[in-house]
Amino acid sequence: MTNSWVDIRNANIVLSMGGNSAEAHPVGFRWVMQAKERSDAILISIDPRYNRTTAVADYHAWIRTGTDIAFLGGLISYLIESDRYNREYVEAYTDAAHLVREGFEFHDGLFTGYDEARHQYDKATWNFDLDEQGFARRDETLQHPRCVFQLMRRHYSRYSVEMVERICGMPQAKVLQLWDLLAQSAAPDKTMTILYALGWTQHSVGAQMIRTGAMVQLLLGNMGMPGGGVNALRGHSNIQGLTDIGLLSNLLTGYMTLPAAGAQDYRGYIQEKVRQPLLPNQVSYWKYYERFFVSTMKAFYGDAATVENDWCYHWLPKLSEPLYDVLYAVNDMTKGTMTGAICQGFNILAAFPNKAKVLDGLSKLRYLVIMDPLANETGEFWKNHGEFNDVDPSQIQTTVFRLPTSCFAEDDGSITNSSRWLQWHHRAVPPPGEAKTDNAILAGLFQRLQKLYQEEGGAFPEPILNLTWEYSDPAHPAAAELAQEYNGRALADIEDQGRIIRRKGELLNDFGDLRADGSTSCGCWIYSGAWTEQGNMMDRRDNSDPYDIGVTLGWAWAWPLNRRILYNRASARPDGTPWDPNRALIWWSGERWVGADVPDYPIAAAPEEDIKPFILSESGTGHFFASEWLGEGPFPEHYEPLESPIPNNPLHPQNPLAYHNPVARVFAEDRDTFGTFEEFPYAATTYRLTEHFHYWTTHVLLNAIVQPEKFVEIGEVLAGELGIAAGEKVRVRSKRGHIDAVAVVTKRLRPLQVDGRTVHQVGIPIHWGFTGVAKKAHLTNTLTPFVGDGNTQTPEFKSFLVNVEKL
Amino acid sequence: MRGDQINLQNIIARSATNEPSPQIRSGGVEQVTKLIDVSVCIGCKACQVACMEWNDLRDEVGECDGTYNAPQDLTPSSFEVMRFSEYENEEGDLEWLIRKDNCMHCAEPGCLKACPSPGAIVQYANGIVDFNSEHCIGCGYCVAGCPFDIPRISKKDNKAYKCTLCSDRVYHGLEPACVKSCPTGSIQFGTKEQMLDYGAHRVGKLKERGFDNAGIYDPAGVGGTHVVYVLQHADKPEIYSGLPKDPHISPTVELWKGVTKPLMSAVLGVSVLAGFFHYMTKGPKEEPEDDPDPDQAAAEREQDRHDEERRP
Amino acid sequence: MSHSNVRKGILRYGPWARANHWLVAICFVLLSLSGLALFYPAFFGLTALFGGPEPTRIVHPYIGVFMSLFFVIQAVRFFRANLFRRHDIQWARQIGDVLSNRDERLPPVGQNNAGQKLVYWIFLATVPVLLVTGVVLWRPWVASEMPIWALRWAALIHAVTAFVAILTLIIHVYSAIWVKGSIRAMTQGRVSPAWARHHHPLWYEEVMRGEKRGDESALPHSEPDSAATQRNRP
Amino acid sequence: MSVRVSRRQFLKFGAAGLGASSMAMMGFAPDQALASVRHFKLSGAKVSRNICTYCSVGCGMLLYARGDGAINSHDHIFHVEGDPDHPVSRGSLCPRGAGVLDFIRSDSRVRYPQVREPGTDEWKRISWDDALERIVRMMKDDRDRNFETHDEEGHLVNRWMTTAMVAASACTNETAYLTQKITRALGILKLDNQARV
Repeated sequence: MTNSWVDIRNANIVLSMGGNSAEAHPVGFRWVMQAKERSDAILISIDPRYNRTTAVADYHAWIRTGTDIAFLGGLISYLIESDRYNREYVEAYTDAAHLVREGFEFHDGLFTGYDEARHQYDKATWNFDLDEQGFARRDETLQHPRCVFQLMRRHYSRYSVEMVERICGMPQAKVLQLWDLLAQSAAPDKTMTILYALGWTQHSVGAQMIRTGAMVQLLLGNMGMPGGGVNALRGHSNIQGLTDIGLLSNLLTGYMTLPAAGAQDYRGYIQEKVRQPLLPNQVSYWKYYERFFVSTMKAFYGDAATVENDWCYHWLPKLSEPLYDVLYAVNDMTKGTMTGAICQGFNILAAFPNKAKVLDGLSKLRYLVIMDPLANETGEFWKNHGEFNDVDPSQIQTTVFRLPTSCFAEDDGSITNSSRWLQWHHRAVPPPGEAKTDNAILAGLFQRLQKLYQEEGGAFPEPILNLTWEYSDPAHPAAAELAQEYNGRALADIEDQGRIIRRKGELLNDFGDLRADGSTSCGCWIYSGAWTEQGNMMDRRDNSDPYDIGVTLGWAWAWPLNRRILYNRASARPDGTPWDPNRALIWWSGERWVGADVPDYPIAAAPEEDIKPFILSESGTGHFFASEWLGEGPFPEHYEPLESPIPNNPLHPQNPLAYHNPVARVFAEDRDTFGTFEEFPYAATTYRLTEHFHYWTTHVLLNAIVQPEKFVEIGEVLAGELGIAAGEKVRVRSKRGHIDAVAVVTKRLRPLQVDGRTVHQVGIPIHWGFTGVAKKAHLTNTLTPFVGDGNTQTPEFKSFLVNVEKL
Repeated sequence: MRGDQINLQNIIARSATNEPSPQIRSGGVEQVTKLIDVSVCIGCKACQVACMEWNDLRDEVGECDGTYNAPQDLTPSSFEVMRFSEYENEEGDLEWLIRKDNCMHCAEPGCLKACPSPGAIVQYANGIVDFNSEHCIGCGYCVAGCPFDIPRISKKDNKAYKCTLCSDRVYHGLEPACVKSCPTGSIQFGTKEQMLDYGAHRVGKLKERGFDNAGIYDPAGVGGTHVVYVLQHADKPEIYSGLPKDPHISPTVELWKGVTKPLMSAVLGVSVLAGFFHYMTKGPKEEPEDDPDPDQAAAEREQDRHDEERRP
Repeated sequence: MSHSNVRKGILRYGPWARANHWLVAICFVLLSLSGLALFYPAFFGLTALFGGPEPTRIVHPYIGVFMSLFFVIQAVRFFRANLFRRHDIQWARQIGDVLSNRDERLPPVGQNNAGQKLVYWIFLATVPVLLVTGVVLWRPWVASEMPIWALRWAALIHAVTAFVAILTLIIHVYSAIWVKGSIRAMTQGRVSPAWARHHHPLWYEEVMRGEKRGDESALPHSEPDSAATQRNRP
Repeated sequence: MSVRVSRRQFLKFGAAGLGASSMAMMGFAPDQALASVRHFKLSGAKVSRNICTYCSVGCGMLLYARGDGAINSHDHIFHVEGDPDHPVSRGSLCPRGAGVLDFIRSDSRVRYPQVREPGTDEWKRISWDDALERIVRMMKDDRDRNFETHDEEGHLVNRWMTTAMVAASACTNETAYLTQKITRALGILKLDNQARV
């Protein structure tokens, strides 16, 4: 989230799209209801289903799954053409005025540089037109044909209301009504917040859907505003934290990236990562990349990391692919090129698409280690659970270890919520039986490995032998010790303008203290400040909100630097006065920035200095033009889901290459696992229910009671055609398999008119499996397609094709 | 602190008790009320789970009946359930009306009126109507008495159960479990006065948003309730999964537990008295003297012999 | 009183009739007690007789069913003796004389007078109603399957009917106490001829004429003339 | 009046003396009424603050445990409710959070290390030492056999591609950090988390 849960109450318009906030985050949703209550905000729900959010929405529309870019692209065009955007904001705070390099074009659904064989783009031309000093050229009038604003305008001019109706299946009148409502937040004293979740993420064009939302917010001047922002509600309790700490194939901590195989030289790697400003006197905070990197390597390898050995740069594994995500790993497993896997609290059999393929992959492993509090499906993939998991154990040669872990109630530590708050929690009781904390298990494994490498030697033992391990109980690193390690320490006295600001051994105050010379150690730079000399900032409990704007700086700690609303400089006009006096967040006092939040900005930089608010980006501006950051192109374009209920992309009916996302990742092995709409006529989407959490709560009696059995949602019209009555059993098939479930026949799903055809949508909750206390069921992911988004490789759980038959 | 309210002095009504309970100290006691704002409810069932968790109830793991209702109805182990109904309004727009169904804690409780076991059902001065399972005899009269079809008789122990409005929490100055858990603030708790004020405010807001018939559901037929609803369509409560439009204690029950009780008892008493006094005034019908006539006597003896012979 | 020359008196109720009557009577009393206990708070204490409130609730319907069975037998047994005759109407008209003990003015009646017959018919009417409504209300067996409106009506009807029945019972019992010699009839079975002649002249004469045995009407299926044939042996 | 009459009636039916006892029955002591309020189950419980383990709203939780931490006392959680001080949740919980007690105490909680041997159909209980020794041996054998120091183009890559690790979305940042350290030290690149699902 760019903003925070409580901040939602400051919005005038709440757009719930690509998510079902009431269903998935009921307590966070309280602040939507507060917005309605306090400031008479309107809630708009746009979803394939009339869902729990819609139940309390003021306006709603059915939309075909996977077509959000069309709706939002049309909105962008509508806002520009009807001149209903925040012009002052766009000029001052965005890249609208930047000129784009000659040669960049968009033609019949593809941007310049597409390589059909590799399904990749050569992004050379996707960049700004730079002047001699390497600064981007701008046309402040926004009139230049090559300026981002005009390119964007041209790009989305194709998204007419007629086109949106054809693609989304939303009647024009409804589209125009919603656009008009959304456009109201262009006024400086009106803000709109966008609440989205996996309903945008889990598409082959997921990342671009989210970008389109962000572009709308930039146009309307809602980024950085209280009650504004683009808010990823996020799924799991600490998924924000795991991502911050970089538990992804290509990441180090704090969103630093691991080197690619090509980056054979440390300097080159740093050069590439260090981002110099694209406009004069901008912050471009990534220019300090080396400070973050070196401090992290010092945290990892301590004294072994020296300037001479490039801080152990070459000890880091290097990538030959953009990502080695789970889909990639599973695909390798099925090819038999993998030996083992460690699943730490991750039920991949249930959670990943095409269960049959995941099952096949796991069956080809030599060993599988499960660390989990619960006896989940993945741990028992080898066990025959009748029709729900029909395998022959004698044919599966995988050795499976199941290690019992503690759960949240039995462990200390911090987790990061989607508002980026690091909140500390306290162990209440010991874990059951012989269960241990994850830390103890990881330590147990690592120390034994280390011992073996000391005794026997082995492949490249240096990193293992030199990994820092300064924990008072080496067998059980304490949460407090680890927190202090990622917060960072001074390894020598740190000076700033000649005076010592940190003594050797002291905890760092924030990442401003970091040095690139090895005199600081910091495990995760963005978390620097979480545990300082003042103590554990994550355990603070002051919930006071002195400015009554929903900012509680004394509660826990938020990264970066305890800022609660990112880009909050943009909540004030260029001259430093708030856009909306009733929504003042920070403002220029005359000598510094003051207000309710910690300024996300150089504290003493006067407005005249024209330092732009988005200090992480190279030009300090919000970006309509994504340059080479995303795979599909600088401007989001609508592409059909890999399994689409219509025969072509109405925007480019003639170009088969532009039917689906041209850079979506599909493994050769899976090409024939995709169905067509002739065979599987109905558009399906999967989702969570409020009564359940993924596959955990099927083990929780209380939740099993209030939502006991697997069901699928079918519209009354379709049910009528198929002769299905509510409560009857149905079988849902996709090209990859079938599930059986009870039919919930509802008015809340309606057939949509899409490009001249009637499209029925089927809703399939993901919950219920073959373990636990709820009714046993097939795993929903038996049905879903094995395809990755063009940037994040997120599976397309939200749009695929199925057929439905009555049992 | 509300805890002071619940003692014998503050039980203002007990089932099957003619004598009034001590009332004198109920004067200053707050009338507590739970308000359920249906227009804010997302049907997440947090209240349902919190209720089971707090009250140490675990219902059966049932089945999906083709709706979101689970469990489908109140049970001895489900003091409340959410009832979902898909309603198409006059404009043809779809509304998903979700109602939390539980005991309404009537000011004039039909269950209490019908209950034959003294103290099995009590009404506190704060308005809570509570079942005391210790005294419940499992006759099920409360089921017949309740205008809202709330009480359920357990097959395990043949006792009646229903929502207590968490009288144990309220006793200790806490809000009911469902109220505390409610994520969206659809369930509120306070004095009846506060809740009616808040309800009126909410109704105003709803009218601003075009719900002209929004209103508070606090049915007078049962003397008002200590659980009140805010409805978008207060003119049609029945569309909320059959919320009764004008609930009141059934006339049959009124008759049965009303006038008939004392009347019949009195008549029975009077009839006995009448007998007694008749006996005193008119005296008995004495055994008549035997007839001295010898033939007659002989005939009788003969008759007796006959009888004797015939006796097996 | 002395019956020096009457060793036994006239047999009015045979042993089976008496046993049957008292079975029904005891059940009825228990039902009244337990019923009243659950009906009106003031009577709740009666539940102590049955081992507490819940046992009372449990035992009441079983006694009810038990009683109903024997009541059927009794009803059949006493059926003929309780058919209304012309003279009964006259007797009923003079109820004032009956209550004032001016028996000499009363028209002669048969084995049962109008009052006794009325009692018979009232019980015949109320018991089945009580049985049916009682079953509807029976927990845990039946009531849980019944619609609430049925429970409500059953409860009301059961109460009112029981009231009528108990009232009748009170009159019945009082009459027995009031008319000396009656209790003996139902306890020992026999009445003095004088009693018979005084209270039930027609019946007395029938018996004297040997046309029938005194307790005949208390024997089911007894042929009208069986007594006569039996007496015609040497 | 009806009470008195009714008693006469009992006498008629020979239930003499019942009256007195029945009056006793009808009288009731205050405790009967008080009993209708359930015992307050939180009295004396040990409270710990926590953050909900399910979604990313991060609601505050109060965990109520029996036992005072004495050496002989095996504390266990018997109730969970929302933390009213928490600025986001303000005491409320969703149905998952409200039911988390049954997660903590779920019958599905694994209680001791187990192994499933190749081709078999059952779990076998083993000791922690056996489990960890065996796992580490398999890991090291695989790493030593398949560690890549250079890729096809001869680039120095130092990676271990044949064992994957997926990390827990519910574990703490501290555990996550330890996981990051260890996996990278081992050269694991196939590392992922639930960010996508």
